[in-house]
Amino acid sequence: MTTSGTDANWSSDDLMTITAARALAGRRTCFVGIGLPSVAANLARATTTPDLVLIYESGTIGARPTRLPLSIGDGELAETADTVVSVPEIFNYWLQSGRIDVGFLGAAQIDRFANINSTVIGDDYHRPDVRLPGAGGAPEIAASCREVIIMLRQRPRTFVGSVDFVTSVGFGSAPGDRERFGMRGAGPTQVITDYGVLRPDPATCELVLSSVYPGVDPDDARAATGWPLRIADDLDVCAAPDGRELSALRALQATRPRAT
Amino acid sequence: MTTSGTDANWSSDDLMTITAARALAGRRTCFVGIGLPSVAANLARATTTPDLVLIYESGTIGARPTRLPLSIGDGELAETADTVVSVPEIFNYWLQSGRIDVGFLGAAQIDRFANINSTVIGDDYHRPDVRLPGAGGAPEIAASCREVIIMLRQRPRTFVGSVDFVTSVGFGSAPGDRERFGMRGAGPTQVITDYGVLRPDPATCELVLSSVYPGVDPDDARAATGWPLRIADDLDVCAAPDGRELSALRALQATRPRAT
Amino acid sequence: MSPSTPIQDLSAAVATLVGDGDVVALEGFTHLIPFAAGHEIIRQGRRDLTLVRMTPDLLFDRMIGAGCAAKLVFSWGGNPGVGSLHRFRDAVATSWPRPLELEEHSHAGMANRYVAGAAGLPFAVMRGYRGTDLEQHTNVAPITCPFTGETLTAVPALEPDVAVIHAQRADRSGTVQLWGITGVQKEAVLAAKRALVTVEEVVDTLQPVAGAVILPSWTIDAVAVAPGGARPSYAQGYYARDNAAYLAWDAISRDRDRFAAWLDAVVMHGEPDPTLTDAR
Amino acid sequence: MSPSTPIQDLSAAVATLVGDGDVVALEGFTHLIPFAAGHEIIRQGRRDLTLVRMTPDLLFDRMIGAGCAAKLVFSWGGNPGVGSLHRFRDAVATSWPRPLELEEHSHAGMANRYVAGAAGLPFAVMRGYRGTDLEQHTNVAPITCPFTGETLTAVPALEPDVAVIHAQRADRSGTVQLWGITGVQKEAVLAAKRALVTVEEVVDTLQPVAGAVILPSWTIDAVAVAPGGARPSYAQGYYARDNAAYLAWDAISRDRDRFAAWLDAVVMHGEPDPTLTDAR
Repeated sequence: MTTSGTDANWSSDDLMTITAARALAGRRTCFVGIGLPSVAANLARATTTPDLVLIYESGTIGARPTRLPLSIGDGELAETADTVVSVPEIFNYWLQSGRIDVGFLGAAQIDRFANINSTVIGDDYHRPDVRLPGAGGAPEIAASCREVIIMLRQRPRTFVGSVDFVTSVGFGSAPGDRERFGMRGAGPTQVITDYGVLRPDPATCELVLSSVYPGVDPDDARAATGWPLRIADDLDVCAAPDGRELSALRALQATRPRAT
Repeated sequence: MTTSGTDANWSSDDLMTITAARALAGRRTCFVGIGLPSVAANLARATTTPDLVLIYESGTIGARPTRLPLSIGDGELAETADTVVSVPEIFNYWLQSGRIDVGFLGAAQIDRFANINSTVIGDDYHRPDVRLPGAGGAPEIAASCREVIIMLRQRPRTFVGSVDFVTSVGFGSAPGDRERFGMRGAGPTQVITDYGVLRPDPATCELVLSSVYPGVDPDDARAATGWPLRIADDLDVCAAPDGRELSALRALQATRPRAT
Repeated sequence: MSPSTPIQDLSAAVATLVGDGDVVALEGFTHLIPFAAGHEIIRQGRRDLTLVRMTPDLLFDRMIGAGCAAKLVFSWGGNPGVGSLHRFRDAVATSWPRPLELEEHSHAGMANRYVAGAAGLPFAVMRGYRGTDLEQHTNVAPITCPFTGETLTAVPALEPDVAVIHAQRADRSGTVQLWGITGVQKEAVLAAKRALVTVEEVVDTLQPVAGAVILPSWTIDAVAVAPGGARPSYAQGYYARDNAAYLAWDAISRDRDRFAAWLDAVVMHGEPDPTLTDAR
Repeated sequence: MSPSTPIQDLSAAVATLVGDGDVVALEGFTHLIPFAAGHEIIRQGRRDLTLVRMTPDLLFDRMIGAGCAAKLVFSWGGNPGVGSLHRFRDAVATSWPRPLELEEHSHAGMANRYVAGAAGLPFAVMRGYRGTDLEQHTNVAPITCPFTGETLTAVPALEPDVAVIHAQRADRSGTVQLWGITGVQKEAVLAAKRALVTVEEVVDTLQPVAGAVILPSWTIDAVAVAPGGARPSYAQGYYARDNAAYLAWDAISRDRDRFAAWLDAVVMHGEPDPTLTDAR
């Protein structure tokens, strides 16, 4: 799903980023993971949520980058932040305390209950098929933010029935698991893909396709999913990007360093 | 014992301070309690130990006050320090970690095993004869510094067989108690009074009079003690203040604010 | 939190944020003690408060003497450099003006209790209390290291209803900057359900200062301008500690009638404070 | 600690402080990564190290590829903004150049392990690990709050034999100042038995900088001057991150022979580093 809408000057990746930025409307504070979430969070500052407070695990609070940061420790973040605190402090006082509205995460693999794998692909932890970078800040972002938004392109190998390794808990395997594990945030509320948006069924915590992008056939989204994806009865269609969103996104992308 | 040596221009209080400053020779770092210890630690910087690093519980590390601080939170300490850290940090990273050479404490009451009371005088905690200020930083200074030096004028009411309330542990009631309580510092090595210096008997941890000031009758020190004070076989006599020590002390006292 | 009006009048802010029976932490370790806010709490006649402060200082001596407090949580209750807090001692000894429950800790214990509160943990672990009589008279518990078997001490999180601090300045959005000895103020604000900050001044831009603590506006419910609001303690870069005022308090606070007269004149009726060097 | 000669030559300092088999933490969170010191450890042929770093980054990719490490303790092992660390992945997949034991944590877990080490505690308490598969594959334990009964997670203290960091500057006494993103460097130094700091420069007086961390000389065993010692990462106020070098590393590190040639030329024989923008 990397092609653009039929007659549009935007790709599904663009709409994925724009949809994520829209999802931040009305939020005050966002703990930003590396990669796609950082682009979307900065787009939100340029469009839906100018006063959004960006918090990165490097300890920068209230960063206002004028260009896209290449990593969560970019100097631009420190130089434009309200304050920079130590890494222990950002995790303990700011994240773990539950005071951040939204946690914004990417992933390598996600499952039906929104559990995330960023550790290993394959059945044997000690002899993995693919060794991924590992947990980083994701497990505690997923546990402690008031809600979590996940961005990940939808493919049968990445959207799987059950992840090979639970790096970060979405909903475990059933409602009540988060509470049982002592997690105080509500967990993932949206999984934003290049087909549309999945949301958890409140009764079962299973991810359900609830919105699609203009021109997307829900059956294609189902085919891109490694489990029998349910489609919401009230499936809706996301608005196409408007001119302001697209120009803000293009302006942001133009600031990105080469090596992203 | 507030009178001076017979023909000297110094009081026993002066020698108490000077003896304490001498005791800091060769030490690198000192965690300074309020009151007399602060005077002695600053005298040490002017005499025996110019590079002594003074650390106060207010978070000031490496303070070089040009006048005597009135309290452990004096602005002069912050302005002259290498760095100022938070109160949690000073207690956790700097004191509790056991990296400070000497803890320097005053007290309201001390007992035979160098336990300190700064909480209540009287048998009933809930209806005390005298309500004292309380623990402050003393318990952890006494527990965690590599060694502890205590300064306290010697009187039968303040040097007691057993304190009314153990605010800070010296040696508990027997050798091995400190280890049992998980304290990693060696505990009190000297109790400096206005008669001389008491040191713990290594075999029993009981405080023994090991040095007296010039002109002091050890029996007077014993009479000023609320338990049958043992006098060391090799009791020695502290040197009288020399001119440099006295002039440094007078210079320091001249900087003291009125309300000490 | 009131994002639209972070800068408020002190009396309005206290009225909104501090209620009878609340657990109220007023912090500032020797430096930046929030006297103006504490006096406003006295003026508004708050009662049955649990007052929390590592070093009660003159501020809590006044609030205890004024009858605001049902309970005191603290770690060192003296008049620094002077001696005793007489209203505190009178309350302990004679229950005047009302009984005062005490919960006392060491400084390290209090600091770690705030740390736990700020970090969203129910407790903190430390080396301390063991072997002392404090252990039997306060709210701590032994805890065993699951890796080494060593016994340490757990202290329960402090999560005040309200934290009140004084800072040098804020910007117009309500982001606060304080520097010098910064004590446990960050922890107290982040541990509390609500937070009130008085400041010396509001500025357009917070110029960076070495060693400064920044509290973003979204962590604070109200900022009130109170120049001199830390007197007779001090505000580094603004004014020095009024050591003579601490000494003068000793005489006034020893006597209930003198204290009552001082309280009525200075706190309740806004007359010049005769203990302050500036006012003499 | 060597109070008489805090400022030392880097090779002498590494020779004195880092031994075969040591647990060596090299910290710097994206910023101030101690590349010069790490390269010196490679040059000196240290073996069987337990390498500890939250984000292994290119530095540990090189040290692993060079055969220094028996074990890696970490929390995020990618090439930031680029992709994978190929020497790290090769070591995991094929044990080249030697088997590499892994102990992995979350960032929060690693940070709290350093906090415990710096604070002289055997463990730290946090919310985390529960419900994840990490819990079964690493060294953590459940712990129960004695006040609320809630189950949390204990992580064991990290107490490295040596901590190595890079800072902007030191004064002649060896007191160190670093600013910008300061990561876990203070905790790593205070948790370790020995500490080595490389700096951009030594100055007569450390001018205060907002947000700076100060490590007094008596907490550090050796300071070595290494201008550019954090390249290709960055040193705020001195030079920017060399993003192209991180990208260039991807190609070099994919291939064992290209890696070996790069290592021999640049690290072992001091030839200009072709990955650095400055050198091209």
